[in-house]
Amino acid sequence: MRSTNPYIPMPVEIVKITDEVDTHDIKSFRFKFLNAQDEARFQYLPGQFAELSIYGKGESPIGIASSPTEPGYVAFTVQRAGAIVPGLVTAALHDMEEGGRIGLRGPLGHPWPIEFLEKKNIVVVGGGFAFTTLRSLVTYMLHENNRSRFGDITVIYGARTPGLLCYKDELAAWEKRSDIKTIITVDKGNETWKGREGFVPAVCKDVAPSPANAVAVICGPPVMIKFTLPVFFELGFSKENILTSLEMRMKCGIGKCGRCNVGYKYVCSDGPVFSLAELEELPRDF
Amino acid sequence: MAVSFQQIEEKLKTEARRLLESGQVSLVLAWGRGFDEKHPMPYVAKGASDVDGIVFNEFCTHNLARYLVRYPRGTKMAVAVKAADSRAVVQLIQEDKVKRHDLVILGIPVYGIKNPKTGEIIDGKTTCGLYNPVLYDILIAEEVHGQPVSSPYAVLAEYEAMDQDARFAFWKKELDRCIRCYACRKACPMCYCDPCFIDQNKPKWGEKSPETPGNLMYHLTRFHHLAGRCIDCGECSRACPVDIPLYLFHKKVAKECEEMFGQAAGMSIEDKPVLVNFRMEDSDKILE
Amino acid sequence: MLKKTAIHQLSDLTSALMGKGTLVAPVREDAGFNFREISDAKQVDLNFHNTIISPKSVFFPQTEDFIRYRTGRPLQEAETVEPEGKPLILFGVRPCDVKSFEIMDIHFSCTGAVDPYWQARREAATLIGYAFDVAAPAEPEEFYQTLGIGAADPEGSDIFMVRRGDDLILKSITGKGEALLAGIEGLAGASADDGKFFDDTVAAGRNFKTRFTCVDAKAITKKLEDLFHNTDFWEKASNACLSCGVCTFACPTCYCFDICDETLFGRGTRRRVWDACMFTDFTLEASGHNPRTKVYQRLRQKIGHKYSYHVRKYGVISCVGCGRCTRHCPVGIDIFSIVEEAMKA
Amino acid sequence: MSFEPKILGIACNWCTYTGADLAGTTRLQYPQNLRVVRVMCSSRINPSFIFRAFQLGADGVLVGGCHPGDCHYNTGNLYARRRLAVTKKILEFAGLEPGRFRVEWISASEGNKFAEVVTEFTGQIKALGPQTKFKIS
Repeated sequence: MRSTNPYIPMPVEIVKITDEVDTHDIKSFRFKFLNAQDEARFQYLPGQFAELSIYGKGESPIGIASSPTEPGYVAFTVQRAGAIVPGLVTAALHDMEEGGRIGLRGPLGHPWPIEFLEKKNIVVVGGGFAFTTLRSLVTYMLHENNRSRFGDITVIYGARTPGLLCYKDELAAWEKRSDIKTIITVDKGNETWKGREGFVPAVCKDVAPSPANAVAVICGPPVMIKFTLPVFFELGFSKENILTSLEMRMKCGIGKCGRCNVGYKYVCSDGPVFSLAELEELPRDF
Repeated sequence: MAVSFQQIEEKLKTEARRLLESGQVSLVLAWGRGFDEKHPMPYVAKGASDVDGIVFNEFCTHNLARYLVRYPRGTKMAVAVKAADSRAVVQLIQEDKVKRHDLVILGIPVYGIKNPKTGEIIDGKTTCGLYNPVLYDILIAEEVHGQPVSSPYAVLAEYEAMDQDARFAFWKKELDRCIRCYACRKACPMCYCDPCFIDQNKPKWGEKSPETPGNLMYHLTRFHHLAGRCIDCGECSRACPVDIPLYLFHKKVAKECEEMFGQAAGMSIEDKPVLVNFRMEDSDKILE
Repeated sequence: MLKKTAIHQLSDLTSALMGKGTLVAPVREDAGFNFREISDAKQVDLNFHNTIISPKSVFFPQTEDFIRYRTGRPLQEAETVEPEGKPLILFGVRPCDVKSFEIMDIHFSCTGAVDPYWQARREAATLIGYAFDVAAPAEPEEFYQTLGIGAADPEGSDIFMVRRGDDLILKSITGKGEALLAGIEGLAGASADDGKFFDDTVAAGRNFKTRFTCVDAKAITKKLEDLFHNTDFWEKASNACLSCGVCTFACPTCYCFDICDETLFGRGTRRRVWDACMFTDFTLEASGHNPRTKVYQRLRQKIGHKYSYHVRKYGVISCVGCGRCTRHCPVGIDIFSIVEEAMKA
Repeated sequence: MSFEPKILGIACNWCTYTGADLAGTTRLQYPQNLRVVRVMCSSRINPSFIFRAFQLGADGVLVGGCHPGDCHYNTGNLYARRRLAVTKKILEFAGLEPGRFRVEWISASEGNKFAEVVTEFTGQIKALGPQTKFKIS
C-alpha cells in the first residue's frame, strides 16, 4: 500500500525540458509519474501548485503550468532563483536533463474557482513568468470540451522584452484563434518586435475590457499587480471579480508548518488564489 | 559607599529628558518597567513624555549596546551603559557600526547588579568584572572605587586545568543541550551579521537541527567570530534558556587574544579589532 | 477509579508504568526540569513547578525525520520514516500543558490535512496530568487562569494526579486511564477522604488566582485586527525584542516548523525542525522579498497569530498561559502585558 | 592493521602548494596521508573549514602558507597567523588534542621542508590515534 503521508513526495521523471526565454533562466519541465496510481491520485485544476522535491536540496513550491486537459504529464515552469537568495532546488532542477528523476508532492492549494468562472467573460492578465498557472487556466478553458462553458476570453500578457515571453509557440497559436483575444505586450521591444510596447497596466487601460459579467484573473510581479488592480477597479470590476494568486514563503504546503500564515489564512491551504475582496480582509502582511 | 539605584534612575531620567527636549538625540536607550520588579526591560524613550517610563534597579542586566545597530545610521542616540556595556559601544565604534558623534553615552558606574533568574550578583565570574564605564559623555553616578577587583579570567583556571578529554566531555555535555533558539547571538551586542553564517544555505556551514554536529559548528564558529571582539558582558549566558556557560569559552578566547595581541576588546576607540589587524612583530610563537 | 501511593514509592509506580509503554516524565537536569524518556524509574522527579521546554516535544519533537535517502541513488530507494504508534505514557503534565495538546490537535489532526506523526503519537499516548500546588501561590509569569484553565483541571488527562502531603492521589478520568490504572499493581486504594481532597483541589484550582483575570477571545481577536496598522503600538511593544526563538521553542502551542534536507557522507534525511516566526529569514522568499523584515512585524505576527488569527481560524486562543515565554525571554517581554496593552489601546 | 590517518592539507597557491610540487618533482618521499586543498592565500581559510574538516573525519589538519613577509598579497598571511592562532586555541579549549592542528610556513623553494613537515606531522597524528571527538558518527 502506498503511504498517504502528506510529507512524502511521489517519484516523477523529466520527459521534456523547454528553454523558455533568451536569458535561459526560465525553463519548463514536463514530468511523468513513475507509478500509475500516483498519476491517478494527482487530480488537479488550474491554479494549484505542487512541491518539487530534490533529495539533498529541499523542496520548492511551484505553480502547475500544465492543464488537466493535457493528460500524460504534468508541467512546471521554473525560474532559477539565486539573484538574492540561493535557490538550491531550482538550481539543481535547471542542471538536470531529460530522464532525470525528482519527487513531486501535491497537488496543493485551491485552484482558480472554475465553477465561479463558468458562463462569464474571462480577462486573463499576466506578467513575466508568473503566467504559469494562467497558461494552465487558458489551456483548460480553450479545450474543446470546456470552451463552451466560458464566455469571451481575453488574454493580456506582458514581459520586459520579447525574449522574456514564455510559451511563445502557444501564444502564436492563440493569436491565430478566433475564440480568444490575445494581446501581447513588452515593456521594450527590439528590431524584430512588431507587436505592442507598453506596461501591462497601461495596456489593460487601453484595451479596457468590459466589466459586464466578467472576471479578471491577474498574476504577475508585485509591482504589476499593484498598478493593474486599480485599473480593473476603475473599469468597474467588483472586488469579488478580481482574482489573483498570492506568493508567500511555504514549506509544507498543507497548512501545518505555519510559515505562510497571513491573518487567519494559510496561503498554501486557504489560497493561493484569493479575490481582491478576500485580500482586503487580510492584514497587509505579505 | 553603596550604590543608590534610585539616584541613578533619577539622574538617568533627568539626562534623558534634557537630551530629548533639546533635540540632541532622537531616542534614549535605557531600561523600563517590565511585568514585575524583578524583570525590568530594555526601553526606548523617543520623547520627553516617555522618560517617566525609565527605571533602574539591581536587575538591569541587559546590554543596551545591542540595540544600537537596529536604528538607521546617523540616528542620534543616547545609550545608558554599565561598564561592560560601554566596552560594547567602543567595540561597535571600532567596527564602524555606529559613529561616535551620533552617540551620547550615559555611563553608569555600578556594582551589585543581580541576575534575575538566579538572584546571584553578577561579578567577574560571568562578566569582565569592571565597575566603571570605559567611555562616556555623561557620568550618571560617582565612579566606583575600593570594590574588590578580580581578574575576569580567574574563573578559567578550573577548566584550563582539566585534561583534554575531560574538557571535551564538559563542552559536549553543555553544548548538546542547545536548542538553537539563537538567544545567545541575538542578545550579543557584537552579533549583528545578517544573515548569520548558520542561517546560510549556500554554503551550508552547519546543520539546522539541534544535534551535536550542528551545535558544535554553530558555537565554535560563533566563539571564533567573537574572538577579540567579545567584551565579556555575559549576556549570551544569561539569555540562554538551558544555561550553557558560554561566557567561559568567550572568556578563554578573550584571554588568549589579550595575551597574544596585547589588547582587550572594546577598551579604546583608537584600537582596531585584533583579527583585522596585525603587527610586523607578531611572533610565530602564537601558533605553538 | 481512585488510587494512591506514597511519594517515596513513586519509583514503584513509574517502574510499573514503564512496563506498559514508553514512559516520558519530568527529570531534573542541569538547567532545570524537562520531560524525557525514562530509562531508570528513579529519574522521575515530581518536585518541579513546570518544565523548561513544554511537553509538546513528546508528540512533535524538535527534529523529526520524514525520509532517509542516499544521494546519487535512485529516488525509489528512499525510505519513508513511518509515524510511530508505540504505546506512550506521558506522566506529570500540568493542566495548562494538557490543554495545549487539545489546541494542537485542532491544528494537526482535526482540521485540513492530518499530520500523521502528531496523530499517531497522540493516539498511542496515555496522559497522566498533575495538579499544580493550589496551596502555594502561582509563579509570577503564569496566567492560565486568564484563559479559563484551572490549576487542577483534570479534563484532557486520562489519569489525573493530586498531591496530598506525602501521598499522590490518582484518579482515572477516561476509560483509557481506567484501564491503565487498573493494570498497575501495588497501588493503595484511596479513602473517601482522599476522594474529597481530590475534588476540593480541583475546585480550588478553578478559583486559583494567577496574574490577570479573564480575556474575551472575541474581543481580543477584533482588537488585534484593528491594531494591525498601529505601527507605533507594535514598535513600542517590540522595542526590547531581540527576535530570538526562545519564546516559540518553549511554547506548548507554537507549531511552526521548517522542512530541510541534511546530508552527510551521502546519507541524507528530509526532516522537519522547529522554526520560529521571530527569525528574520522565516518569511524570506526565493525572490528575495521578505514581508516581515522588521522586529515589530514579527512580534505582531506572533501575538496576532496566537490571540487573533488562531481564534478566527480555529475558534480558540493559541495560548495556555503557562508563562514559559515570559520566564525565558532574555529581555523580560511578557506576552500577556502586550495583550493587556492591546485591550487598552 | 596499522592506523593510516586522514590528514587535510590546506596550502597557499604561491608558496606551500608550489613547495609541494617541488617535493614531488624532486622525488622526495613522504607519507601519503595528506590530501591537499589549494587556496589562493592562507588568509582565505575560514576557520569553519577546519572545524568542519574535523567533523567530517580528518585526523589532523595542516595549513601551509608563505613565510611572513613573503605573502603574494603582501599581508595575507599576517592576518592568517593571528586568525589561525585563535583557531588553535579554540580547538584546544574545546578539548581537541593540540597536536592535530598545525600551521607551517613553507616557501616555493622548500620542497625538503614540505616533505619533512608532512612526515613529522603524519607521525605525530599516528601517535595520537584516530580523531573521534569531533567526528560525526
